[in-house]
Amino acid sequence: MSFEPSDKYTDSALRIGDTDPYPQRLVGEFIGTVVSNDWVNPEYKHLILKVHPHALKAYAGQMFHLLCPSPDGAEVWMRRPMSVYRVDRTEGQVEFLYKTEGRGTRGMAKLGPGDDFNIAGPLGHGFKLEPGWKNIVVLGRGVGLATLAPLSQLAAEHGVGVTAILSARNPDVVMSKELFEELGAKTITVVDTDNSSAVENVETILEDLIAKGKADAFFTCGSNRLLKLMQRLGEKHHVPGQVAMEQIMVCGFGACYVCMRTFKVDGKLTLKRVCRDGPVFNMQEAVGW
Amino acid sequence: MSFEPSDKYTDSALRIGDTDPYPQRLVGEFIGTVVSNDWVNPEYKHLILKVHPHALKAYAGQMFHLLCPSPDGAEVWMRRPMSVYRVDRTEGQVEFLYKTEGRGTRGMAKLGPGDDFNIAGPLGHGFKLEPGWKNIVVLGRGVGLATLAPLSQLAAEHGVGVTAILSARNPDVVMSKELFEELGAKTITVVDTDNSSAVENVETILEDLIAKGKADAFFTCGSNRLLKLMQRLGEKHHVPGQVAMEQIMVCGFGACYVCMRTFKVDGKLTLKRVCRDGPVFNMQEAVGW
Amino acid sequence: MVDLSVKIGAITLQNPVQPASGAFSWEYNDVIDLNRLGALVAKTICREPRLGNPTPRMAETEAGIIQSIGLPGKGIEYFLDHIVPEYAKFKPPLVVSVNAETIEDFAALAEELSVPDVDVIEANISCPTRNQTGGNFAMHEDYTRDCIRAIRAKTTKPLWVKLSPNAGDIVSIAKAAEEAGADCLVIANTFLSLKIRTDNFRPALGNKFGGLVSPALKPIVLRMVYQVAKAVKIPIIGIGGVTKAEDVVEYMLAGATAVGIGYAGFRNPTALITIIDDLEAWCNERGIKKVTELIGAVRDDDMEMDTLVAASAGV
Amino acid sequence: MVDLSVKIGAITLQNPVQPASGAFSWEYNDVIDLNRLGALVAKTICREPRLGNPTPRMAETEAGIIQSIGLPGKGIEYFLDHIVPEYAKFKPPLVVSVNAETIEDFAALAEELSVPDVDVIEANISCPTRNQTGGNFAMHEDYTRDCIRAIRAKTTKPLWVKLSPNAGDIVSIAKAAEEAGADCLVIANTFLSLKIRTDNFRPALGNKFGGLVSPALKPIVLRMVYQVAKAVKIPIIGIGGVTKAEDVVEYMLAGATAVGIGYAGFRNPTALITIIDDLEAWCNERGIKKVTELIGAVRDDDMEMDTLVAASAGV
Ligand SMILES: Cc1cc2nc3c(=O)[nH]c(=O)nc-3n(C[C@H](O)[C@H](O)[C@H](O)COP(=O)(O)OP(=O)(O)OC[C@H]3O[C@@H](n4cnc5c(N)ncnc54)[C@H](O)[C@@H]3O)c2cc1C
Ligand SMILES: Cc1cc2nc3c(=O)[nH]c(=O)nc-3n(C[C@H](O)[C@H](O)[C@H](O)COP(=O)(O)OP(=O)(O)OC[C@H]3O[C@@H](n4cnc5c(N)ncnc54)[C@H](O)[C@@H]3O)c2cc1C
Ligand SMILES: Cc1cc2nc3c(=O)[nH]c(=O)nc-3n(C[C@H](O)[C@H](O)[C@H](O)COP(=O)(O)O)c2cc1C
Ligand SMILES: Cc1cc2nc3c(=O)[nH]c(=O)nc-3n(C[C@H](O)[C@H](O)[C@H](O)COP(=O)(O)O)c2cc1C
Ligand code: FES
Ligand code: FES
Repeated sequence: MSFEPSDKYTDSALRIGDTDPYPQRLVGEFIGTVVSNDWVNPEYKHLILKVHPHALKAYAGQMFHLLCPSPDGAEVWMRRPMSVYRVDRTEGQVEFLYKTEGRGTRGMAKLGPGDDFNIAGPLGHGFKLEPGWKNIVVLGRGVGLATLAPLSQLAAEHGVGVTAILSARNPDVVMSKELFEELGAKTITVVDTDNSSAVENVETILEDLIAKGKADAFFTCGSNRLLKLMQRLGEKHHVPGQVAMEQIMVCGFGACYVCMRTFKVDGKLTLKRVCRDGPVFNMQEAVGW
Repeated sequence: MSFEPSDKYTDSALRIGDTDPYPQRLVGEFIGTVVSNDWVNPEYKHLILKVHPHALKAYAGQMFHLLCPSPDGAEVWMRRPMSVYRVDRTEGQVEFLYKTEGRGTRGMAKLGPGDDFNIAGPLGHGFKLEPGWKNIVVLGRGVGLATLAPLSQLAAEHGVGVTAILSARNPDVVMSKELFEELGAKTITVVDTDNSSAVENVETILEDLIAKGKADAFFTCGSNRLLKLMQRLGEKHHVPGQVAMEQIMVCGFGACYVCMRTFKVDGKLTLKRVCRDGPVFNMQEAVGW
Repeated sequence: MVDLSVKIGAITLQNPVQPASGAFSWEYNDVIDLNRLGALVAKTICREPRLGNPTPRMAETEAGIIQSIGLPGKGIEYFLDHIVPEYAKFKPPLVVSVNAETIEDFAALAEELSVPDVDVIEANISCPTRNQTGGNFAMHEDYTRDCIRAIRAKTTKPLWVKLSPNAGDIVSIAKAAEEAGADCLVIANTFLSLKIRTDNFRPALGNKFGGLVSPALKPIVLRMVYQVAKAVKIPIIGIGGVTKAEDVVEYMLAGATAVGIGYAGFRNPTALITIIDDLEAWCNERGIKKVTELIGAVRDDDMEMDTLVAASAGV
Repeated sequence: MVDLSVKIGAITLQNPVQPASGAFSWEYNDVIDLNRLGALVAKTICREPRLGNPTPRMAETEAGIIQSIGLPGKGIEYFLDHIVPEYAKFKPPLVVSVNAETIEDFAALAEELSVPDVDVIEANISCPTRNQTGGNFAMHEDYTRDCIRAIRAKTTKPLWVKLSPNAGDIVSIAKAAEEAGADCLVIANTFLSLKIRTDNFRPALGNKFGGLVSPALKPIVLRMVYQVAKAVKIPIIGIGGVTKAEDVVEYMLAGATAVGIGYAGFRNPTALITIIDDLEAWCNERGIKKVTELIGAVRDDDMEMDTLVAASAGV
């Protein structure tokens, strides 16, 4: 009889309740338990995961690297990066809002309550609120809103006012509106269907917010068009800004140099690692895509 | 946006209700639906699969080649051969009795009612009852009984009497007794716990059956010790016999020459393909293992 | 309607999908309609009857199998008398794979196999399980040239040459084969491999070494096909890890004219038929009228080579 | 208690598990205790600052990934001033991987890197993404010999040489490296590969070719380690597809003294720690007191070579 070696990939991931043999770690590999994983619209799902308390250090703009289950019997070979959508410290939960795209996210979409889910993180540098900022403007579209959403939480904790401009194809697929409003943010929805999402209209809205003193800083993610707009207005009116970037990743730790993006630093083009130097960057340095 | 090719392995397998584009085929690739998959004892499970009617051509001693699901997230790369345990033509079902061993059978053990299961077959040459045989003796142990069990069905259909000697470690893990008895076979259970399964005792039983004219042919599977015994007695008393053999397989169709076993044909040692020249062979030709 | 036919020299295949040698026999007609295949490819035949290698001949690995069969068979006489007639019942061209220890015997065998019912001679000069160093003549440019030249001199049948992925410089070997008169290159055979059992410290295969077969290897073989296609004029058949229609497309984009399939047919005995059907559907969806449009159609001539520019493009 | 320590020349590793170059940095201390590793292995360093290859630098394949990074880095000065001190904070020996275009520069770089905090120089003569033919010096026996000899002349640090799995005859290349003064062979780097997207007919990587990384490849690399171990006297580090403790055992049985790990650490950032723990448990269960007992302990000397006898044995 043949001896069958342990055929599962090994992991020392922390489960809820585990004592951590390396408590000084900043980043963990965690096996959480799925609480729920529901559709919020035909393309996006919202996953709530109960996790080891160390995972709750995550803050807005940081990401986790997710070991997605298989959608089809064949393995998914690489982790997938995903912004933390919300951290619920009382319930011990982290949440993700994600679009089902390729194999990884389709596998993730199959997770159900009670399932294990292996996530590594929190990784990278998230959004930072500078002292003195009283009102910020958040502008996002599509999946970018998943990344920006926890800014509402961060801002609420710091007593900073938020105006969130949510752009979407149509009113049915606007996301995170409730989450922003629940935490006291003012939201403005712009959609393609009535053309309100056009750059010119968003520009008017932004100019208005700047004029009203509601824009001490800009935050964006998910649309190159909107990034360019904010960069232009930010430069014009000296509004500092932060942008969360995306790139294909392997390690998530800054080691592999796979996740490079181009930035302009001191007038010179250079590469930075999205996973470790970001994913949140100085908005004016971003070259866009 | 990247185009994601169909990421599931293709198959033209026949589902229940499909019309077959190649109806003259002898062997099919089928996607059946699991009806049940229950433990019969701590090591063995019994799987009932509803299948396309073409799969019901299977008879005793033939096998299917099973595409086992993953037990652990990583793929199972090769099919696993398994004897058909029972064919229920009225219900349109084939059944398997299997021992959970390695990754393939452990994956199989995870199947639940309603799941798809891809099987190819029926493959190989099964047991044959010669005209003139009135009473046969079936002797098996362990997983070999899964292979021998449908002989009860075949014999019943041909009005042939069966004495089934079922060998097991202890009375609790004797299998197929009910199935044999249901179809009119006489069963004799021999177990290790009271030493009744010892070769000497089984030999006495066999000699007795021969003497009583109950042994027109011998059938065995699953134990080399018992094979040798039947070969010896068969030679002595001129009782013809058939043995079902096992070997690791790849194709199941006779093409790859992976599943070779040694046989003695006309006094000369030679190799035969278990999948296509067998799995059932002339008992006297088998060299054993 | 898509025209799926491709030409390999004088031979026309009704579609670019064929089985790989050793992973197929006429007995598959039990499960699929062999008349739908691009070609029929027989198991490699040697002159003398051979038992082949000690069992176990297959072991599962992390992602695939290693196998070492050792070219068993009943010898050329039986082959010509009993096996060729079985294949002759079907319409697609019959490709006969051949292997021998010496160049002389290779050529002589090819000659003897050049009977009317045989359409193509495939010289398997790359069986990794015939010796322990990773294959035969296809490991060396000069041996390849000599062997193919000798065969070429003895047969007028189309001559396909199966190369080894274990060779370091497959482009030079491919060029040597072309120069020596090959009509087509079959890329590639299996990767010489080893598995050791950690329970009993023994090699998992009776023959110790075996050839690795796995869809995981497709990117390596695809690279070889791409490199060779840029260097030779004769057609190429890509073999390695094809499991779906998109893989056929990928090999053709890289420069292959057709593909051979082993593993996928083991996994799904009806796979070749599905792949042919899917390939037709794939072409249809994209308005591709002739599958030959795909051959070498990879868009590699306008790649962004500036790293800073590339890293400012979308994901 | 199991003694997990192994010796590679003058260097003692507390256990045979180390990261692979390019798949690791001191930044992993965020997630695992680096002091538990057998060695720390820095990303390959070149003399000048380099941006590396155009993105995308990674694409998933059927079973694994292809990647083409292009050895980006901030150059040797920054490396010595800022990165070596980061590694120096930890106890395990520091292995510094180095690459250069010319033999002269290779040797000069190795010399400059021979500072006290660097314990080992690893000559990465096998990066498949630096040119399009499958690697550098490690594709050729003579280049390997010349390069290693030149480096050997310029440094007294232990010199490890990373070989290429794309070479056809890795045994000769390994022997050349040994002859030229290598203290250890690292087998192997990645497999030169290609993926073409079937949606836009373009190579999936910005650099076109990339190195395939996959647990599926372990049997190929294991075969190379086994063959080389029979041919050289210096220790070998096996790299390729290690994802669990049994893989470490398998490489050691084949003749490796230690292993390097890339992919598994990407998949599970804590994998190296689990593998070390599991390896100890595995040895404990089997009463293995010193892990070095496993080195080369494959039972390959009493294999059944008679096919008829073998095929009458149990499954
Ligand atoms: C820092 C960061 C935060 C992110 N946060 C979220 C989030 O909160 N919600 C969400 O839905 N998505 C988020 N993404 C994008 C997410 O990582 C990708 O959608 C996911 O990896 C796609 O995996 P897949 O297997 O489903 O698709 P694949 O089949 O791998 O690819 C499908 C498409 O997604 C693109 N893609 C693949 N990987 C990435 C990637 N790493 N980044 C961006 N695009 C990619 C591909 O180019 C392709 O167009 C984030 C990405 C990054 C880098
Ligand atoms: C014609 C035939 C009929 C069979 N009928 C049955 C049956 O009805 N019920 C049943 O439980 N089993 C049957 N088997 C055995 C069954 O195929 C194996 O138990 C199964 O393949 C093991 O797969 P695994 O992945 O669970 O184990 P693995 O991890 O692959 O192996 C576990 C053990 O099983 C042995 N094994 C692996 N493959 C085979 C094989 N093809 N044949 C025999 N032993 C093997 C291995 O050597 C090892 O000792 C039959 C085998 C053959 C050839
Ligand atoms: C069991 C088995 C037997 C094989 N026998 C032969 C052979 O006789 N001649 C040959 O040229 N190739 C042989 N091969 C190699 C295949 O033809 C093919 O090159 C290889 O399987 C890779 O293709 P795949 O990835 O589609 O399986 C064999 C492969 C397998 C798996
Ligand atoms: C993203 C990435 C970057 C790599 N960079 C290097 C490198 O800089 N130098 C090197 O010698 N090998 C490099 N390699 C190869 C690895 O060191 C290792 O040989 C390979 O990944 C195989 O091991 P694995 O199967 O455990 O991943 C790299 C591999 C990957 C995946
Ligand atoms: S993903 Fe590895 S450096 Fe960013
Ligand atoms: S399994 Fe292929 S010949 Fe029997």
